[in-house]
Amino acid sequence: MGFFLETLLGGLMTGMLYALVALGFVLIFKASGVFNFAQGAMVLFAALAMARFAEWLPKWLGFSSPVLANVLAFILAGVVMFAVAWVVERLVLRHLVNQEGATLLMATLGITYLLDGIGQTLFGSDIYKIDVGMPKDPLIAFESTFQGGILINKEDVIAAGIAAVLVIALSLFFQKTGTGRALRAVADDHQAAQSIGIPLNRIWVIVWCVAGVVALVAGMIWGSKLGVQFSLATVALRALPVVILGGLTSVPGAIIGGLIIGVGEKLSEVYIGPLVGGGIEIWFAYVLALGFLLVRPQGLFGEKIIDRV
Amino acid sequence: MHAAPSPAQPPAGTGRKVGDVILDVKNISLAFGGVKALTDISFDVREHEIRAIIGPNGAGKSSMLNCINGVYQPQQGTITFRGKTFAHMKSRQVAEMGIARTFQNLALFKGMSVLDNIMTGRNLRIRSNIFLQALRIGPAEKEEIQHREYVERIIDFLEIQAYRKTPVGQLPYGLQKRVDLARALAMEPQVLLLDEPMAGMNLEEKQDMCRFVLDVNDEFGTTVVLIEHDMGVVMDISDRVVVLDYGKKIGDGSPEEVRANPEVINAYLGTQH
Amino acid sequence: MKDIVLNVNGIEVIYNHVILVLKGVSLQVPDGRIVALLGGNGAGKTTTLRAVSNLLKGERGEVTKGSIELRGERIENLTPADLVQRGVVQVMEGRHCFAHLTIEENLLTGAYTRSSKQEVAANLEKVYNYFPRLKTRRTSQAAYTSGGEQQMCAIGRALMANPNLVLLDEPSMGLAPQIVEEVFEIVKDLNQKEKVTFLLAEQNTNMALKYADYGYIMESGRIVMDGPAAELATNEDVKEFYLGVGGGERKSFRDVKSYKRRKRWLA
Amino acid sequence: MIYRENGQFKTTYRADQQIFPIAQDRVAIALMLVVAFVVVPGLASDYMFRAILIPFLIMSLAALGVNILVGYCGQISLGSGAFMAVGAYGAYNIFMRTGMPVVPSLLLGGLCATVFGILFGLPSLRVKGLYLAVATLAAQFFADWMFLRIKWFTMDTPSGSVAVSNLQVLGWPIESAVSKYLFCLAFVVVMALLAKNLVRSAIGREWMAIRDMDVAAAVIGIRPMYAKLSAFAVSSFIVGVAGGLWAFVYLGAWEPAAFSVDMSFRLLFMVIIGGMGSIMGSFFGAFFIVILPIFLNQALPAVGSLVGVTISTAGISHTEFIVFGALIVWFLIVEPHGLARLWAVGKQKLRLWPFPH
Amino acid sequence: QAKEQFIPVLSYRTGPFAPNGTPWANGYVDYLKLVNARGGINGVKLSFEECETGYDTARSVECYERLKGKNGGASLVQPLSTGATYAITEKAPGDKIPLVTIGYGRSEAADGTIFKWNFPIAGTYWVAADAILQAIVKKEGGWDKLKGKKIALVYHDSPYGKEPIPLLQEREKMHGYQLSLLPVASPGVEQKSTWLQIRQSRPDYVLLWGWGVMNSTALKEAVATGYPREKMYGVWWSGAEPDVKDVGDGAKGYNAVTMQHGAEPQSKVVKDILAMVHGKGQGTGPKEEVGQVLYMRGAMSAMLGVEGIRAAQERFGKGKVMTGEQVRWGLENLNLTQAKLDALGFAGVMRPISTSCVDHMGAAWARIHTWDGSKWNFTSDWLQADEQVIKPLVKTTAGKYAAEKKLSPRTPADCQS
Ligand SMILES: Nc1ncnc2c1ncn2[C@@H]1O[C@H](COP(=O)(O)OP(=O)(O)OP(=O)(O)O)[C@@H](O)[C@H]1O
Ligand SMILES: Nc1ncnc2c1ncn2[C@@H]1O[C@H](COP(=O)(O)OP(=O)(O)OP(=O)(O)O)[C@@H](O)[C@H]1O
Ligand SMILES: [Mg+2]
Ligand SMILES: [Mg+2]
Repeated sequence: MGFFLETLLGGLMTGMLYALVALGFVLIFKASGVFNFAQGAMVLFAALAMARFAEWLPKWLGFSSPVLANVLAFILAGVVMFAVAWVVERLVLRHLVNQEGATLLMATLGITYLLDGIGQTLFGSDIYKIDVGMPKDPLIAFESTFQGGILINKEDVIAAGIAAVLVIALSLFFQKTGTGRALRAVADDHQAAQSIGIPLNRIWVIVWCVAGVVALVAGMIWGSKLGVQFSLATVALRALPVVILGGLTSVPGAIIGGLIIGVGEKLSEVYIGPLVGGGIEIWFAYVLALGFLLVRPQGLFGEKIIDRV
Repeated sequence: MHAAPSPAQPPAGTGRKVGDVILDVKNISLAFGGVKALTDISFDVREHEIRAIIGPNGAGKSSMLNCINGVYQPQQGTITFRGKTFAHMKSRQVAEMGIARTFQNLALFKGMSVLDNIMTGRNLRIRSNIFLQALRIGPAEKEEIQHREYVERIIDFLEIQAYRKTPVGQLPYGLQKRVDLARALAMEPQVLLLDEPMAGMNLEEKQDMCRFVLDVNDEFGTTVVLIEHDMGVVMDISDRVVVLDYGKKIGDGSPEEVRANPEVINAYLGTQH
Repeated sequence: MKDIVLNVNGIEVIYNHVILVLKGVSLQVPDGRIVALLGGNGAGKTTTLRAVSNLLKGERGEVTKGSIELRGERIENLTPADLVQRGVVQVMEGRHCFAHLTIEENLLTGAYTRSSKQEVAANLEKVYNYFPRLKTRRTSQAAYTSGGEQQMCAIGRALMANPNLVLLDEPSMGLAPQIVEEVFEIVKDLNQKEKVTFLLAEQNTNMALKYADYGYIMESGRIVMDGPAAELATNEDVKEFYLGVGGGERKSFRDVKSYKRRKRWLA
Repeated sequence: MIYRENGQFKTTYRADQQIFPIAQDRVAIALMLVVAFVVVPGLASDYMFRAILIPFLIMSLAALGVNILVGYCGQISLGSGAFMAVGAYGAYNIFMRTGMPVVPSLLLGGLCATVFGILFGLPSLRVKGLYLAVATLAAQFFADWMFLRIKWFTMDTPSGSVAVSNLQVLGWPIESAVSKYLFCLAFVVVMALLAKNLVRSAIGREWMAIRDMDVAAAVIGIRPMYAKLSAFAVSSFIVGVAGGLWAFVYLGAWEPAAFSVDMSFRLLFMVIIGGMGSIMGSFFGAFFIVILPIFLNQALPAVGSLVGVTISTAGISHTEFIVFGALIVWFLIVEPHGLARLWAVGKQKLRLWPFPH
Repeated sequence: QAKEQFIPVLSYRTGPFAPNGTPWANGYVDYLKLVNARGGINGVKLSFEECETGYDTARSVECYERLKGKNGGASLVQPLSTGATYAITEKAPGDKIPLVTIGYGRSEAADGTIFKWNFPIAGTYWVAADAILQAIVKKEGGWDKLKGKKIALVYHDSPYGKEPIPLLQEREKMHGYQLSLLPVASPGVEQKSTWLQIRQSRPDYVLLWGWGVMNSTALKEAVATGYPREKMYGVWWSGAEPDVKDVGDGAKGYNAVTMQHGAEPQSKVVKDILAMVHGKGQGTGPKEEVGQVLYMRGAMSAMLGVEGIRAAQERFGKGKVMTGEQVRWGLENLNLTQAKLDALGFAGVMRPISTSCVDHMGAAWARIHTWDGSKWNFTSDWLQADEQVIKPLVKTTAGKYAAEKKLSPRTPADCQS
């Protein structure tokens, strides 16, 4: 029982971390109808920037406080992500107004290559460290109730908290503000949005900025967990079933999807895995998502797919 | 069709003689959540006639066609076609039985050329299997050519020869409507459902379109169900008219009767006509 | 003539780098007037409007020659959003409502450029007044409304921006006759009371000439005729080909036969 | 010769329905075939064959298969890697266990992929668009896992990596670079021809109709189930055969990672950048995604030394990434519908030449 | 022109495995430069060209094809990737290029009678696994103590990760421990469930068979679940600086088996490289990295290849450029005595090695080193993998490969050529 709870909890935490990455996908999709293949690359790029700035800034400016270094690095990395957003809009999106999803997806692939190339050139391709003072040691709770207690990963708890805050804030933003509504309009029909005066350029810069910041937060948390190196980008692939399960257009969906996928994959690996030789969690996550889709083809909270004649 | 030559020829022109009831819609109700699109609608369509459905926007005209087509499944009521009664229809079955339609908002296959779009209308009649098609030998090729000939006649008839190979997405709206009609005609339907075929056309083009509809009706005896907002057209070419309003039927009869019906005037026509 | 709001000067438009659609179109829209752009399918009306509102780019079209001026200012390089800021709004052909947004959200998005809350609320009320049907369907997603309802939504959405020049592309398409009349009444209303200028592409020549002050007739990418609406309405060709009243009586659609007619201006 | 079709009047529909109705096209294709079958084998180097042409041909074939599903039928698939894997391992098992000759082994391997494809295509009846991508990704990860974990498929090799050798067709060994090239080329040409026939036949129109507007397609009597599953079947067959070729002819020995999700993504990208719904586009796409990076990798140092800088190996790779990414974006901006469309527009311009419009 | 011996360098300095691939490549290239600085092999200078593979098999094959014929033909190739090794194994015999895989690749390739062109010199994964078990046995105090013990293998879910399994299972049968297998999907960024399982079953030892990010993630998860690092043993691809660097103190006590060498900042060869290569401003990577574990692996790999060429020259003519076939002979008749090693600067770094036609591995020695929070220290004596166990395993597996490919083992006569 204790172990079950532990697995469950572990799954929930992992799920929240996935949700953080999933959020980036949802944001951009919801606001421009673009499936942003570059999300993983953005996470990596942001994390690289932050890790390296935290390393370089004390040297450049001659101070030694790690807190200050981290804060400054975060801000600077944020600025870098803003710059990325601006450049992406200027050089790519602006020229692809009103194009189909596949074309835009492809464009984000181009962006992925650019970010990978530029990121590694600027920041190096070694393994780097983000140390924002996340606690690494485990917390054993309920030792009296269960034998061996329940292990809780403090780092994960904090990360999950941050993810939850972000998600709530962004959901409110989308549902309650005029800009949120405009973003949804853009996703539906670029041209009509333009025709009523929604400045696509500005909107896109905003969204990519927000997505950049989300990527930065995700990069910071995942980076402090895993170390900052190229494979960080692959967490995007783990977050994909989350996005889909929650619904491509739903911010809260990212969280719920994350929790379901997180729990599902951990439980399956721990309880079914040993029977079949293990290593099933990835495909299990996808199959789980697929199972939900068969019931609700637009994901749990996604907007209904409209086809009318 | 101006004396089109023979093989794979549609049933010979029978002239216009309104026959028995071919399509009978009984007590259809359809709701989407709270919205009642159709409430207890009944009407019938006779063979070879031109039957118009009119009514204000959102009255449920398109929804009615969608029910007949199997796109929507009415909660209540039955549809009888050629003596067979259905609670709801399946799209494929409907097509096989010979009901074709055009769409209000254009539902052409945007990525395909005009010719290919119309050719899809012939797909029901393709007999050769996937392997023959891959090899394109013998029967498959012959079949393809036969259907092509048929389609070409429709193209001639609707006067869209010049656009044969153009992707439909690039055509102006009015021509797209024509292609939509062509695709439906390619199915050699017995009943043709037309959803606002003349929207977005100027007078001349409307006249052309009317001529097409009348010719189809005359020469092949195709039964036509027509939704249209242009009262001139409706009054001139239809035999009988159903009037819907807010999902309810408020009138049914000859154009003259309907035009005189005060409820219809009030709900739809306004004072102008 | 009064001040010219919009001056289109000999523009050429090419789609996809190869398809030449407009072959030198010039037209003027005077302030506070209603100008109608008439012509058959594929004449290039929509393209002209797109060129003005700068929506060509998304269709991979571009203006290759000529100039477009709004109150004397060249606007070829402005974004559509800039134009809305300057009060120019286009109602696109074929509705283009935001499918996933409700009718009311659609309308509110139309007021994106308006910041005053009261103004937006008043505008919303105004649109609901013009189109009561929209009010009853306000909470339904636009994709699930009927064709006509979507058309009203699109027009209403444009009005939410408080425009001073509206480019209307086939407003009457798919609307019931009663509503068509209402729409034109609204146009007249706005024009007279709020001094909104209209450039209107229409197939319904009858209506258009009845309400417009001036008309242009397009055929395959060129303006072939223009003049005050009243004059056009009495022109024999226009009467025959666009109004269907050539030779006195209105012809029945049943009787029109398929002889090939030839328009005199094409000669 | 100038590219014009003036004076070429079609008097029969048969003539108008040829694969290449324009005479110049026919000549060009015939020339290309001659070049591919006769000239290239005489000219190209071993490296050209083994590292460029063979992978290019095989990936073109795979991209063509994916194009049928994604480009023609509109079903987004990220499981192509899995279909390739099933084709490869299927062919491997048949080849090793039954001792069947190579060609039927590969075709049967393709058939295995067909079955697998249909199975994972079933969700497409309900799930659409990007959401469908997840179903196909499930296939991808499941196949990865299956070939790692189920020993039977790998004939109990301890590491799970397998190899084939002694390939021959009717006694001719497929060992030399040229023979491997011709072997692949034959497959590609035949399959491309069959695929082209399919897409311009009734079934192809059904796929496109489903892609463009499935409700309308249903109304004119197209069965979505048949259309979608047949697209999955045909596509995964071709992709499976390509997988077999990739494993047998190009790699020789392989592990499941050879058909990882990366491969799926790359194939999808080939289709999009090449041109969705275009057979020719598949070749362009494969060229772009397979060959361009290799070319950049070799050209950049040369360019660097021209301007007098030597770039480190890592630097070259990074630059390769940047240039490649920039090229993708640039091509999309020039022509969002892919290289095939760019090609078509180019041809159209040529047709009008010397007039601009 | 023809006086240069060409060595292609397949490396990866970008992508997910760059942190591990880069130091290896730097060591490899630096050593080749050192050989040239020392005057080449009996006067024959080495030339080399790098090709980036990104650790991708298809790209590796392309690099192989691109470089194999350049500059008079490749002498030998070392791809540093198990996937590429498998693919090139099928091509090398045809191209007559020896495939040298120092510490990776297929374990059964040690059998030179069947794998004529493969050279897993100085140790295969079976050696590594056996050495780890021996280290554990030393700690426990005898093989019999293993009975009933639980050993978990956390491995990269790929042929590479699966390589040690046959040996571990063989030993399991012999000694009665319980082996549990825990695969981690590539690249290994998410291992929570693996470590939850470890926390539940509390194995006595955890063997780690990872590469790249998987290693550091495993260590971090071990920290997070409180599994003692002292009880973790990594393969030699899981025991270098990049694997522990960002775990820092958390990795203290973690052990890994070494390919003989560890981090060797004090060795002569490192000093030579610093003086003769870096000192001349021709160093490939940063100075600090010279002498680190993966750097040394690269240097040692290069050295073994170069010595193969040297051995070939001794038979086929000193001062001449060797063909691939000749190099193959050299690699097969390598006899690195202590004296030779000392002269090369590898004193203390490794033990003598001698290969033969039958035995392409030449040595089965290893040591354990342990991370102390800032550097790797040797914590065991030399361990030798048990021939009795490995030999039969090699024989049967290689035999099976031969049967599948319809190869007949080389005859003694063939061995002479
Ligand atoms: N995106 C496009 N790409 C290529 N050609 C186009 C495109 N849009 C329009 N065209 C072509 O431009 C010409 C003019 O089209 P336009 O839509 O402007 O006509 P219109 O007068 O508005 O017609 P309608 O009354 O049918 O709406 C047509 O021949 C059409 O085929
Ligand atoms: N799929 C659906 N979901 C929800 N409501 C729907 C759906 N389809 C139609 N409706 C509603 O049903 C009503 C009738 O719609 P319908 O399209 O049949 O009208 P119509 O008579 O064709 O109008 P128009 O002349 O404007 O085309 C409308 O109010 C519409 O909003
Ligand atoms: Mg309707
Ligand atoms: Mg138009």
